[in-house]
Amino acid sequence: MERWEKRIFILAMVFLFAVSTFTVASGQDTIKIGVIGPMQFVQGIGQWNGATMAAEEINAKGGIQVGNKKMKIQLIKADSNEFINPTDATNAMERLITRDKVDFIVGGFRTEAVMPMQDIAMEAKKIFFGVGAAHDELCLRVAKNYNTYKYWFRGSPFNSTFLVRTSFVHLGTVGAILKQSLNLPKIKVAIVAEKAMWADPMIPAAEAVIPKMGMEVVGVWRPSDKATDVTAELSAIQRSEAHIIFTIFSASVGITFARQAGELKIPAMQVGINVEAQKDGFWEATQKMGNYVFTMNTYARNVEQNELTKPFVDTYIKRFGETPAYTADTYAVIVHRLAPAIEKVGSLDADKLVAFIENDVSKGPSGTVAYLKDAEGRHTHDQKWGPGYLTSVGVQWQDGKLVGVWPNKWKATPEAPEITYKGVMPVKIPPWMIEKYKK
Amino acid sequence: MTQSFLEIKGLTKNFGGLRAVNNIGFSMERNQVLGLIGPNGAGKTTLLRLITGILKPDAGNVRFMGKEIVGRKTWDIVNMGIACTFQNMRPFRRLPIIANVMVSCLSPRAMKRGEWVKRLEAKAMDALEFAGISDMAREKASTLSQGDLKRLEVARAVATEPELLLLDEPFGGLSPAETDLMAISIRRLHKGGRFGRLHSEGPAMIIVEHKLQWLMKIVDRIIVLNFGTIIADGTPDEIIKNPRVIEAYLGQGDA
Amino acid sequence: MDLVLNIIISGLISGSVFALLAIGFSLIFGVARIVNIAHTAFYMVAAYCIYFVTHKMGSHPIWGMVAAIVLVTLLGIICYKLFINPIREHEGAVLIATIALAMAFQEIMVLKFTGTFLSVPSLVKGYFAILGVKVFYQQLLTFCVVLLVMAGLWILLMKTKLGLAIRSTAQDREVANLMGINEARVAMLTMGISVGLAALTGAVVVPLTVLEPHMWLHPLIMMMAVVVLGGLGSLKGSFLGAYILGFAEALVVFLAPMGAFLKGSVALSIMILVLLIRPEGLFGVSFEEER
Amino acid sequence: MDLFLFYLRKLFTIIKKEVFVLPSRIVVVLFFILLLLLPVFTKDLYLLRIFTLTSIFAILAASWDLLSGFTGQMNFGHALFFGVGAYSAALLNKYAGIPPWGTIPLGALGAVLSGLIIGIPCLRLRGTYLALTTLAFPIILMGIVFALPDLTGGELGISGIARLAGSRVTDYYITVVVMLGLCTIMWKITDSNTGIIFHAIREDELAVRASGINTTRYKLLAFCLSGFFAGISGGLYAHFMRIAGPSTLEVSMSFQVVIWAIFGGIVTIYGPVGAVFILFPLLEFLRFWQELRMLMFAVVVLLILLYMPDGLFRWLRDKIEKECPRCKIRNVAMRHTCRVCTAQLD
Repeated sequence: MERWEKRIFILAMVFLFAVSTFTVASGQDTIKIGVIGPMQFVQGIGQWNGATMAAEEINAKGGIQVGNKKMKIQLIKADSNEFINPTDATNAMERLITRDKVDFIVGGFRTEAVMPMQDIAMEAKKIFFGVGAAHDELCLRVAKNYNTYKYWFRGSPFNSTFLVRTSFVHLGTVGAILKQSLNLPKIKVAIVAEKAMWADPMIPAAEAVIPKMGMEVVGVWRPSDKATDVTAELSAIQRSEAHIIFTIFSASVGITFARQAGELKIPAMQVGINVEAQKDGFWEATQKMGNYVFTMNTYARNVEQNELTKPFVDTYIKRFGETPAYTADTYAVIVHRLAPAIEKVGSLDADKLVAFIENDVSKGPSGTVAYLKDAEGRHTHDQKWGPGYLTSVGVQWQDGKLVGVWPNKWKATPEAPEITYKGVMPVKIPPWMIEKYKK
Repeated sequence: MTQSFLEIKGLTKNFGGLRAVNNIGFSMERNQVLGLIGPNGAGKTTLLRLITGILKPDAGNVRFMGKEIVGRKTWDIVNMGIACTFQNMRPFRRLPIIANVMVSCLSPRAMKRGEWVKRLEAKAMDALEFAGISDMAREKASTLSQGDLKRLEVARAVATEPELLLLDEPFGGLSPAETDLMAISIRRLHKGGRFGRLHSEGPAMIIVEHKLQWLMKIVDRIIVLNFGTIIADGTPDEIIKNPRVIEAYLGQGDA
Repeated sequence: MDLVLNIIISGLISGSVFALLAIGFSLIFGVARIVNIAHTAFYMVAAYCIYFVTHKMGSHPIWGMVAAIVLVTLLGIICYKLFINPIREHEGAVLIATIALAMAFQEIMVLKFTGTFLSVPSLVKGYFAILGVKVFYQQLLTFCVVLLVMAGLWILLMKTKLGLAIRSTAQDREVANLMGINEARVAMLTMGISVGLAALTGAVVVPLTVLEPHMWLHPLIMMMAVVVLGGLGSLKGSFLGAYILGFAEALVVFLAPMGAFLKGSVALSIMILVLLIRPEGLFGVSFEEER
Repeated sequence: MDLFLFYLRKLFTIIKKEVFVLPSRIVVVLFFILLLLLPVFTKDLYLLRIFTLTSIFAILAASWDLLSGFTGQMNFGHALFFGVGAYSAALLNKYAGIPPWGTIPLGALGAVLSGLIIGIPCLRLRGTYLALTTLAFPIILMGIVFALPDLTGGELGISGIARLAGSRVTDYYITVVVMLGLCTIMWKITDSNTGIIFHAIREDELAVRASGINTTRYKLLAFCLSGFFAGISGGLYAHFMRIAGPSTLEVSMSFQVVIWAIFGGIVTIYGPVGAVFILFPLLEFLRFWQELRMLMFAVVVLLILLYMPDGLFRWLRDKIEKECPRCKIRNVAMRHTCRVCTAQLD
């Protein structure tokens, strides 16, 4: 009995070894795109879904015209496991490049893992579109050392500086609405930011900007990004009598916070960034307590940044049953940036493509993408933000639906044209808040 | 003023509410072999542990060769020349026997004294030889019998070349024949001299033991403890006749 | 004033959660000397079990709780029989077996439910206010369950035959064996009780928080800190240690809001400070002599 | 020329008499040769990368064994040494501009310092208390890392530090040679007199004290030595990955080390090294089955433990070699008599 088991065990090991060593990819008639990300998490699933949709769409048309030959797209999935083990992520990247011999790479999420992944891709001179990590440093590297890092492009979202700017606009918008409809003399803001690097610079910025917007900061709380109980923070916030809770969340604490705040009926609006609230699952995850949470988002159902948005969002929802998250912008990267660039350049040569893409202006479902240069005129391969380019949208949970509410008659500067995306709705104020302040 | 070799004054130790050692004081000379007897729980083992610094006394002091040793670390005390064995044997079970002894040979005191011995193993072998278990040097300590473990304990203590040796029940669990052998070894050790590359200082000894008939043959002075205090102190012959000792050992009814 | 009240309530509640976990962990350590790293993994499995019953099968949360406790306890006993009992004698092996078990559970949950954040409905919805401090009914429930469990465990340990067997095994395994106690069976039953407690914790705590496959790591660390602080194998110590760390966390959050993320580090530092003074924890057995 | 021939002949004799008599020794020699010659056969960057990382972690696992296996000071926070080594190497490189050959030893000294800092409070703790307390240290350090984002980069870590060497092959040779060297040193340490004391401390600390040994000093020495080697592996890791991030301090990192070491068999040094060389590439080979990869890993560990609770390599060694009951010298399992004392082997 024991011997039998042992034999099976050994056989299995040999089999595993054999399979893994002989599964090396074959011939080059396709364009291979590696999709790397945490494939068992929402972010990675979004990246893979977006890329799948892009590949299906392009292959249905017969592929990409490279010179005089049509080449189909072949996607290769790599689970980077980066939330748990960044070492693993770099190995996955190396495997993509040396074993699977991909031509392009999209994906990456956790900045600590993306940086070494970037190094590997750059060393191999492979174009790497980052879809997921927002940190500025990733693009600053391009400016500092162009020759090495020029193969990196930001795919989505735009960098964290712009994320902050947008969320301040949201804060101002909601503040004005509250002030007007509840007749409040001065809006008080509680800042709640998860303890994470990307949120760190946002706090002094918020503390400086909020008084200038005519509001008052009543306190700053920094729960852990994976906190499972924030009732203590919530009690303290309620004591501070804040009208708006300016949230900066990317991790699970966003759900906990929204759920507990909703259940305790804290009389304040949550505005800001709450990545978890961007997902369709948020409603279920908060047990319907996440009502009235306002967050920045890339896409929203029925909101159209331009004519490309609706077809993309609708097809995506039909195909995968959920609203595309920002990591699903792998679609835009492949279909609207990479494929046209390859067709126009007529080759897969990375250097030629880089030279083309960095000067290209392309329209995608989330807006028009142009790549920036820094103050010294160096390429950063970062995306341009602003009216007419990428702006993102503001969304609010209203009774189980994620509704687009911003930009609604938004002027970036006093002279700028007023912007309203098609399909936005008015912001709603939580009833328990109205009850408390409207007397 | 001649300072005594070991001088104990007012030594006291409490375990919770129990007073295990109560204000004990005595002194002994360099050439003595002292027997420490008393009923179970009289505080004999505790006393030894207080001297070696394994336990810290609540009060009192111990002077060894003119130096205060209370408050020093065990290894310090051992390196000053006090070695001890354990009542419930504590060998390094998964190490070969020779390595058990080598640990002692590696102590600073042993290293200093054996500078001319090039190989530690040789010295360790001699210690084992002295204890009579050299033929099993490469066995694991866990394979030894009770008696051999006792010998190992003695070998380990001897290897530090002590001036004062504290033996806690060296005859415990031994057969009469083994006990005879052990008693002879102890006597021989006390005489001092060379055992191969091992040097015996002819240490003074304090021996805790219940097997009085053998103990009487070795020691030249006996201290009797009961309830943590000294109830008698004298030569073996005096002790045997002392009524308080008989009372403590046999109970009042028989006295 | 209500700041103090706030701190007291938060401290009591997070302390209760730690206490529930720590008692189970302490129990199995005391009886079988098993450092069960997978303890909080069982807590996670229980939480997913409730999710499955309520969301996939659409039953009432109470059925989810019952199913979770029963199934997870069974799972615990099976895992013990299959993977831990055969290698009981090898301490190190047991240790990594439990780590591997925890990893395996985590991966199975990732496969079944992906890494998405999920949640389960609370048993009693809503909140009430004491002196202006809002408290969830579910938190109150947690607190009550802790008291009940403590009382139940006390009765079990002090008044029943099994309790006597458990206590004597905890004192000395070999002697208990000689006295005719089936040590292996006692260990298995204790494992069942311990895992059952983990499942119960999952059942009462998780409705307030978020489910994800890595949710076992943070409570694991806090639980270990509690157990070490209180003294290994001492239920009383675990109970007290849990509340000390619970209050420490609450104090950090309320008095240093910018440093709320440091609450874990502060709690662990407290544990180390206590150990510096009392190396055996608050209620542990003293090592002064020897062990 | 004659002298040369003499030494050659001597070397040959040693190989014949000392190496070829025992399969385990042959395996070790083959392992050395294969590792050193690997880049000659393949220039596959992926493979080289994996073996470079494997070597780095092999040092880490062996250093855990040195502390926890030999001295019995169960350390559940070994990631602390690794992280401190990585972070100090990265900081020194980034802010002081010291090249890798300087930062790695200095980082290791930083780890030694951290070994002292945690070693001193831990002296009074033992067994499970020690294990669970040490688990806390890297977490506390992680709190500090997060609290000082300007210096440590918060959860991003310190990036953009110098490469270990110019090319992947050089990286590979540096790490492999360092790994082989350090592991040999560790093995030598455990084989020395100090090693005997380490062993004895694990068995019974009080008895060691009663033998006149300053156990405090030796325990601290063990912490420092282990910290030093782990710190070197941390520094190598930082310079190879070109980033030192909080993931080096995570609990899973500490657990990983424990898994490697116990899987291979503790108190051996070669066991943990071998285990890393099996488990780390195993995780990579399992990549073809991406979804089940970590699960498979856990199951493999569980199953192997079930059959070989003392560790894989001890089990293997006992299968291919026997100890002579008389002279305690190891023999090939096929022999019927001892190769030295010709006693009957059963």
